[in-house]
Formats: sequence, structure tokens, C-alpha cells
Amino acid sequence: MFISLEFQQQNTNEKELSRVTCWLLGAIITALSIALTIALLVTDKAVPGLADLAAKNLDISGVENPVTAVLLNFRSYDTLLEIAVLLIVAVAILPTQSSTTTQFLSVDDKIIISPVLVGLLKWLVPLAILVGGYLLWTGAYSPGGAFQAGAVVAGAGVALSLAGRHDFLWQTTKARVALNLGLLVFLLVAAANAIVTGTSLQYPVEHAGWLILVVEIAATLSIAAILLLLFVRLKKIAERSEQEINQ
Amino acid sequence: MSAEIIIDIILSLSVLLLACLTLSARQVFTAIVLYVSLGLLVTIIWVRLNAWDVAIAEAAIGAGLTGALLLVAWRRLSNEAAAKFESSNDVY
Amino acid sequence: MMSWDAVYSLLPLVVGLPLLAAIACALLDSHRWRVGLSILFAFLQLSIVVMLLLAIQHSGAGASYRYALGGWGAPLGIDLVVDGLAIILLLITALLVLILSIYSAQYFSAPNKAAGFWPLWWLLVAGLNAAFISADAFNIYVALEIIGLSAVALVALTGTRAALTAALRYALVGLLGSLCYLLGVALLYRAYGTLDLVQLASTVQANPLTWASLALISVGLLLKTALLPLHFWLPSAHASAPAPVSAVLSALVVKASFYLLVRFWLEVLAPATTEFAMNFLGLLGATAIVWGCIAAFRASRLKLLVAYSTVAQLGYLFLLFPLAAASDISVPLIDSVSDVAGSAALAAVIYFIIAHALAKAAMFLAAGNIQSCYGHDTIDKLQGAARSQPIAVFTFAIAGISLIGLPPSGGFIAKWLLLNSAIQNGQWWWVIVMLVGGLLAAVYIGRVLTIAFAQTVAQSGDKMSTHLLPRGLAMCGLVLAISAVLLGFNAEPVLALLEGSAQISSMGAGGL
Amino acid sequence: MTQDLLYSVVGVALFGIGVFGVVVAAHVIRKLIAVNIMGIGVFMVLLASAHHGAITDPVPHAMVLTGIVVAVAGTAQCLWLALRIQLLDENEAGESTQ
Repeated sequence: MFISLEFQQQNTNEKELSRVTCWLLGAIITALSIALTIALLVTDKAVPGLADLAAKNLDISGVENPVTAVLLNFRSYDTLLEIAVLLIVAVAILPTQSSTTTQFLSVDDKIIISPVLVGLLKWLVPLAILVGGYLLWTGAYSPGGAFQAGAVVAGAGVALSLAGRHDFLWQTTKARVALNLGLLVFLLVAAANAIVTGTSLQYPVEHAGWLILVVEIAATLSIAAILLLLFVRLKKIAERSEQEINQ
Repeated sequence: MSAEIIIDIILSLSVLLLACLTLSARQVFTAIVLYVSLGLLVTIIWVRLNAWDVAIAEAAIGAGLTGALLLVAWRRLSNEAAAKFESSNDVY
Repeated sequence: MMSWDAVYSLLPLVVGLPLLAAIACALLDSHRWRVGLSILFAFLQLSIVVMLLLAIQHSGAGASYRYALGGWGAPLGIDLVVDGLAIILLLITALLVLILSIYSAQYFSAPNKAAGFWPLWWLLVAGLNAAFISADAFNIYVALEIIGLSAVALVALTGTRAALTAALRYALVGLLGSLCYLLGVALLYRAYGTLDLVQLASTVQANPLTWASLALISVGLLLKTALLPLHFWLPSAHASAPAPVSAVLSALVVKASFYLLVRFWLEVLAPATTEFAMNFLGLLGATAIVWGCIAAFRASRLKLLVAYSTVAQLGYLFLLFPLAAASDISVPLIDSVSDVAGSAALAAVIYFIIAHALAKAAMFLAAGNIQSCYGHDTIDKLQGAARSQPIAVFTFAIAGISLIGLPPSGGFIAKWLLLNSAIQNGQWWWVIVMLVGGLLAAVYIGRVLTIAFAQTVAQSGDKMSTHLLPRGLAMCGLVLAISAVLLGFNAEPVLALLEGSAQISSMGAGGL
Repeated sequence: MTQDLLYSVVGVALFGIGVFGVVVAAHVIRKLIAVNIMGIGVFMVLLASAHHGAITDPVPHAMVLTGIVVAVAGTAQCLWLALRIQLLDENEAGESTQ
């Protein structure tokens, strides 16, 4: 199936695969999927995975939601690297020119938008931030956490951006700090842990709760900033020209 | 055979159907809309599987944000011919 | 007495320092600060890796060390593991990163591009190091994503249409590969309830599910390693990236996924592998050698030639699998002759990785220098390059010696070891492939040198508007090329280092 | 147990559908949608494996959360590159007609 991927991409003018190739490909993939399904059906799964271990150590993890415990304590290294993944994309699409302004959020009053929208935004944005804060806080006990909270807060920014009046200046220092803060705080906490407990990313049991919260707050901020950046920059490049996007 | 399993079977079939529809949609715009609805349907399955954390993230990021990004890009890339995957000739 | 455990506790810094460097480069606004900090961090990283190397050597042959991040320990937590194989890759990474950082400091003099380059550069280094020392299957997925996304962003830095198209294809292939890998990991977790490589190695059985996940993991990693039928994305991506990025892509990035393949095939999922599959990989490798050389000969641009040469050289690495299959490398039988031959094949391949990394990085830097001088790198228009760009052409020639495998270069020793191992196993057909590959490499490198040394036509002398490059740019490539050759002169100590490290099955045995 | 098997199989099928879509589709957005469907398939296998009736294994949940975020990052990067290519092409076309 991958040979045909190559086939298609090397033939520059081939718009779509021929019908025969499509059918052949479909047949091969179906056969492989069926083989995989049979492999799944004939093999027993490990019960219950790591559920017991996670449940046993939940008491000393500093949080009560097992998923948050896995994300920010048991396997926090994955989460650390994942924030780095987000940072990569953020850096890759960040405007390159430095700016002189310091204000992150700018409002252009000349753009007239309907009063209904203004009213809606007035409610929506604080509400989203409130919900984000709640998700972040409740993540320690019940479903929620930094990613969900970050996404909701970013949603508030997306709404602002779509309304058309607000602009985000990503080259400001504030913006750059916001983008990097999550990873930075995570690294600093990891280093502090290494000094106190001797092992990187190992939280002292009695301080685990608030340390995780600190990491989560910083991570939420960065995740929200990066997700918003992704949307705003894509929107900008989709609307404007090459020169403008670097400003 | 309980009611539970029937719900699961219906959900599974509709997810598979929706995935096929998404990929075979004639218009790119339709494909995006169908993909977002697929994401929302999958969210229900995540809830069925007791994965509430994932369900929230899927709805917000997987369906919501990804859908928004695709839609925003679609406005510029809607020209089917231009956005086709072309190997660059200058390489050879 | 110095406690070696204290040295081992520096292990997380191998990932932490590059991440910190990335943040610093992203936050700082001054070009000079960024460069200074980067070179400082590169030095720090190198010294930490050297300390770890000393600690490993002190612990004796086949030693490994596990670091339980978060103090939980596998399977609940994530462990880092460093053994001889990992430390050698860390070392070559740290060395190349130092030299390439010095090169990049001069290469990216325009602040616009440099602002994007340095954070991405360090994130890529963090991803590479994370992949080398990870002992967790899912963690490797995240590390692969870091490598993939940052490599794509670095390729796109060139900004031309060719580079952006290549980057887009690279990104899609990367996503496809990662998802295949992730499905493989999901199946493994489903069946065995652990993500730790060592625990997996001791519990996996040869059953359909393991085969399925081995196949998925292999397809994912082979896509990223660009073995022959899956190589289609590599030439354009490696050829259109900025010179230091091309260098690191060819020298290290493809090797990272190869390293993981070795881990999975010879160690983690060894019970599920078959001799037939190993031979199949070897066959693909052999095809890649011949096909890559021919494509390199037909390439019209210098950087494209070097990129196709990478496809060919990657083929040699895959000869490891049939040789290891024949000698049952995965079973630690200390006294058996076949095991010695197997670890000899692994040592040869590690040697090959080091030699190729140095030579290929040198070659890409030389090609980059020629390109930025001439404003193009069309091979047919490079007449007289030897006179106007003596250092670059000289670098290219020396690196070429190592790639062809002429004595006394590192490439020669690597091929010699590989040949020996093939003969020991009685698999003479690989010997033929290797010799043909060497000959073909000589042909395509000879073609470039013939043109470069050709007398310039009289009128072209004043037509050529070559602007001078900073001396440092030329020297970095030269240093790399010369070290590729010196690697051949100093084969003894390097081999001694490999001797202890090439026992791959030590990763599980030596764990805490 | 049957629920788990059902969703595992559906996950594998979604993965297959996604692979087919990636290879066959020509438009970048379609390719990206197909990649995301592949992703959903993998996540479904993971979450189905984590589901043991009353007991739920949190580790795959964390893995899926990570995967979702990585997927959106990759999607955004691809779209960004596609848009930049599009801009370059439009500029080129604009210059050649003038």
C-alpha cells in the first residue's frame, strides 16, 4: 500500500489514482485489517493493565483523578515532552519580526461589529475563562485538567478572533513568555524535584498536590496560548499575503 | 444481548459509516463538516468507554479546534486543483 | 572514590538541557546571546555525555543503567536507560551538535531565520536524545513526534516552494509513520499490559498479535528511516533543507529511527521475529544500496546527490538484520562463536553509523558552502569549483573517501567489519552487494570531482560571481571530514569502546 | 468484554479506512482528515483495551490525551505549510499574469 503512495506522489500530474489501483489498494487494506482483527480476537488481553498499580499509588500521587495522576505524576515525562511538541509547532509558525509594542491584545475600535456580538463576547469570554479555571481546578478530583482547560480558554480567544475586532501580537515578550511558560515551569519543577528528592520529576509526597497545580496552571496558560496561536496564525495566513504574515 | 450492547453496535456502525462518508464526500467542505460530526459521535463512544477526560478533550480539541483549523484553511485552499499534492519538479 | 551513580543521575539532563536551551533561544531577542548560549549548551551537553560514557566504561562491558523518572519505576512510571549502544549515539549526537551549532552560528546570520532556527534546533536535539535513552514504548512515540515535527519545521525554514512541498510531504509521512507505530504500541499494551521495553522483552510471545504489532511498528519506523520503497520523501526533504539541517537529518534523524528498529527487532520483540523477515529487511537494504547509488549518479544537483547517497548508505545498515539473524544475536550465549559474529555485525553497523554521520554531515556542509557561493548547486555548472572553493571541494573529496570505503577512512573500517561478519556467517552474497555499492559510490563521487577539477572555460572566469564565505563555514565541514578519516586511523580505541557496548541484550540483564 | 472487542475491531477498521484515505485522497485537507481518522482508530483501540467493565485503566486515557494534542499540532503544521505553498503559487500566478 505504501508503494502506491510513492507512485502517486512521484507522478506529478497524476491527479487521482486509477480505479483499478484504488480497488486493489482497498482490497489489500481490507485484507490487512481483517488479519489484524483476527489477531486481536485470538489473543487475550492483559487484565487489568496498569489499573491496579495506578489505583494503589493514587493516594501518594497528590491528586485524586487517576488520569491526572498519570499525566502529571506517574508519567509526567510524557506530558513534558508533549508540551515541547506543542512548542515546536508554535515556534514554527510564529511571526519572525520582532515588534516594538508591548500589548499582547489589541482592539481596533474602528471595526464595527454588531452590538449583539459585542454583548455575546462580553459574556462568552469571561465564561470560557471561568469554565477553564473550573476544569483546571477540578482536574485534580474529576475529569478535566490542563489540556481541557487550555482548549476552553483558547476557545475564548478563537471567539474574539472570529469577531474580527481583536488582534493578537505574538511577537511581544508577554506572548513569548506565555508560549514558553508551561515547559519552563515544568522543567524547573523537575529540576527542583531532582535536588530535593534526588530523582527528577519525583514529587515529595506531602508537596505533590500544590506542585502539580503549579505545573498545571503554567501548562494551561501555555496550551491555551499555543492553541490560540495555531488558530490565529492559520486564519491570518489564509486571509492575507506572504509579507503581511511576518508582521 | 442487552440494550447496552445494541447501543454500542449502533454507535459502531454509524461511526464507520460516517468515516466512509467523510472520506468519500464530493466537496471538501462537506468532508470537514462530516469529520467534525464524526468527532462528536466518537465523543459519545469515549463516554461509553468511561473515558470522560478524553471525551472532553476530544470535543474541545479533536473535533472543535481541528475542525476550526480545517475550516479556516479551507477558505484559502478550497481550490481543489491548486491544493493538490504535487511533487516539485525542480528537485529532479 | 567518585561515586558513578552520581554521574548517572545526570542522565535526565541529556533531555533537559536541550529543552532549556530551546526555551532560552525562544525567549531571548538578541542574536549574539542566542548563539553564545547555544554553543555553551552544546559544550555542556558534550561534557555530560562524556561523563556518562566514562561511567559506563567504568561499570564494565555490557553495563547499562536505568533511571526511574518520578521514582515510580516501570511499568507505572517511565524509565530512562543508557547502555553502550545508547551512549555511543548520544556521543556522536553531542559532537555533531557542537560542530553544527558553530557552523549554524555563521550560516544563519540573518536574524529572521535565526530566530526560528535555534529553538527548533534544540527541540530536535532534545527529541533525538529522548529517543536514544527512552525505555518506554509510548515515550518513544512522543520523542518521535518531537523529532518529526521539528525536522519538518527546520526543512521549511528555507522558505522556497520546493522546500515547503518537501516539508509538507515529510510531515504527512511522519504523521502516518507515527500513527502506525502508535497502533503497534497500543496492541502491545493490550496484550502485555506494560509499555516498558525491558518488561516487554521478557514477556512477549510469538503470537499473531505480536506479529501484527511488530509489523506496524516496523512500517512506522521504516517510513521514518526511509528504507527503499518508503524512501520517496527523503531526497527532496534532505536536499532542500538549509545545509546544517540537511546535515543533521542525514547524519542523525534517520539513524534515530533505525536505532529504534534495532531495539525492537533484536531486543524487545526478538521472540516474534523470523529469519525470513530479517533476510527480507537485508534484501531491501541491498536494493537500497544499488538503487540509491544509481539515483545519486543521475542526480542533477549536488545536494540531491548527497541525499540519494544517504538512501544508499542507509541500505548498508539494514544488512545488520540478516547477519544478526544468522548468528542469533538476541540470545546472550556468551561463549558461543555465533554470538561473537553477531555482535561483530552490530559493532560494524555502529561503526558505520558513526563514520557515515561524520562523512555525510561534512558532505552536506561542503555542498551547502558551494551552493551559497555559486547561488546554485547544479553539478554540471560547477567547473572550476576546485579552484574557487578549494576547501569545500577538498572536504567533499575526503568525505567521499569515507563514503566509498577507501582505506584508511572510518568508512573503510566499517565496511571491512561488515564484510568480515558476512564472510564469517557464510553469507557471501552481501559481500558482492557491498563491493558493488563501493564501486558505484566511487563513480558518483568521481563524477562530481571530475567536474569540479575541470579547467574553467576562459570566459567563465569573470562571469562567475562567487562571493566569499566566512572561513569558519568551510572549516567546520573540513573538521568533520577529517574526523571521519581519523576514525579509520584510530580504529582500535573506538572498537574497544564498541566491544563492550555491542552486547545489545544487556539492556534487560543489567537493569536495576 | 464484548464491548471492548467490538470497539477494538471498529478502531482497527477506522485505522484501515484512514490509511486508504491518506493514500487515495489528493487534496491536503482530505489527507489530513484521513490521518485524523486513523488517529481516532488508534485511540479507540487504546481506550477499548483500557475498559475492563467496572475497572478503568487510566494509563491509556493519558496516552490518548497526549495523542489528541499531538494530532492537532501535526494537523496545524501541515495546514500551515499547505497555506504557505498556496500563497507562493498565488503570488507567482499574479506576477506571471501582470
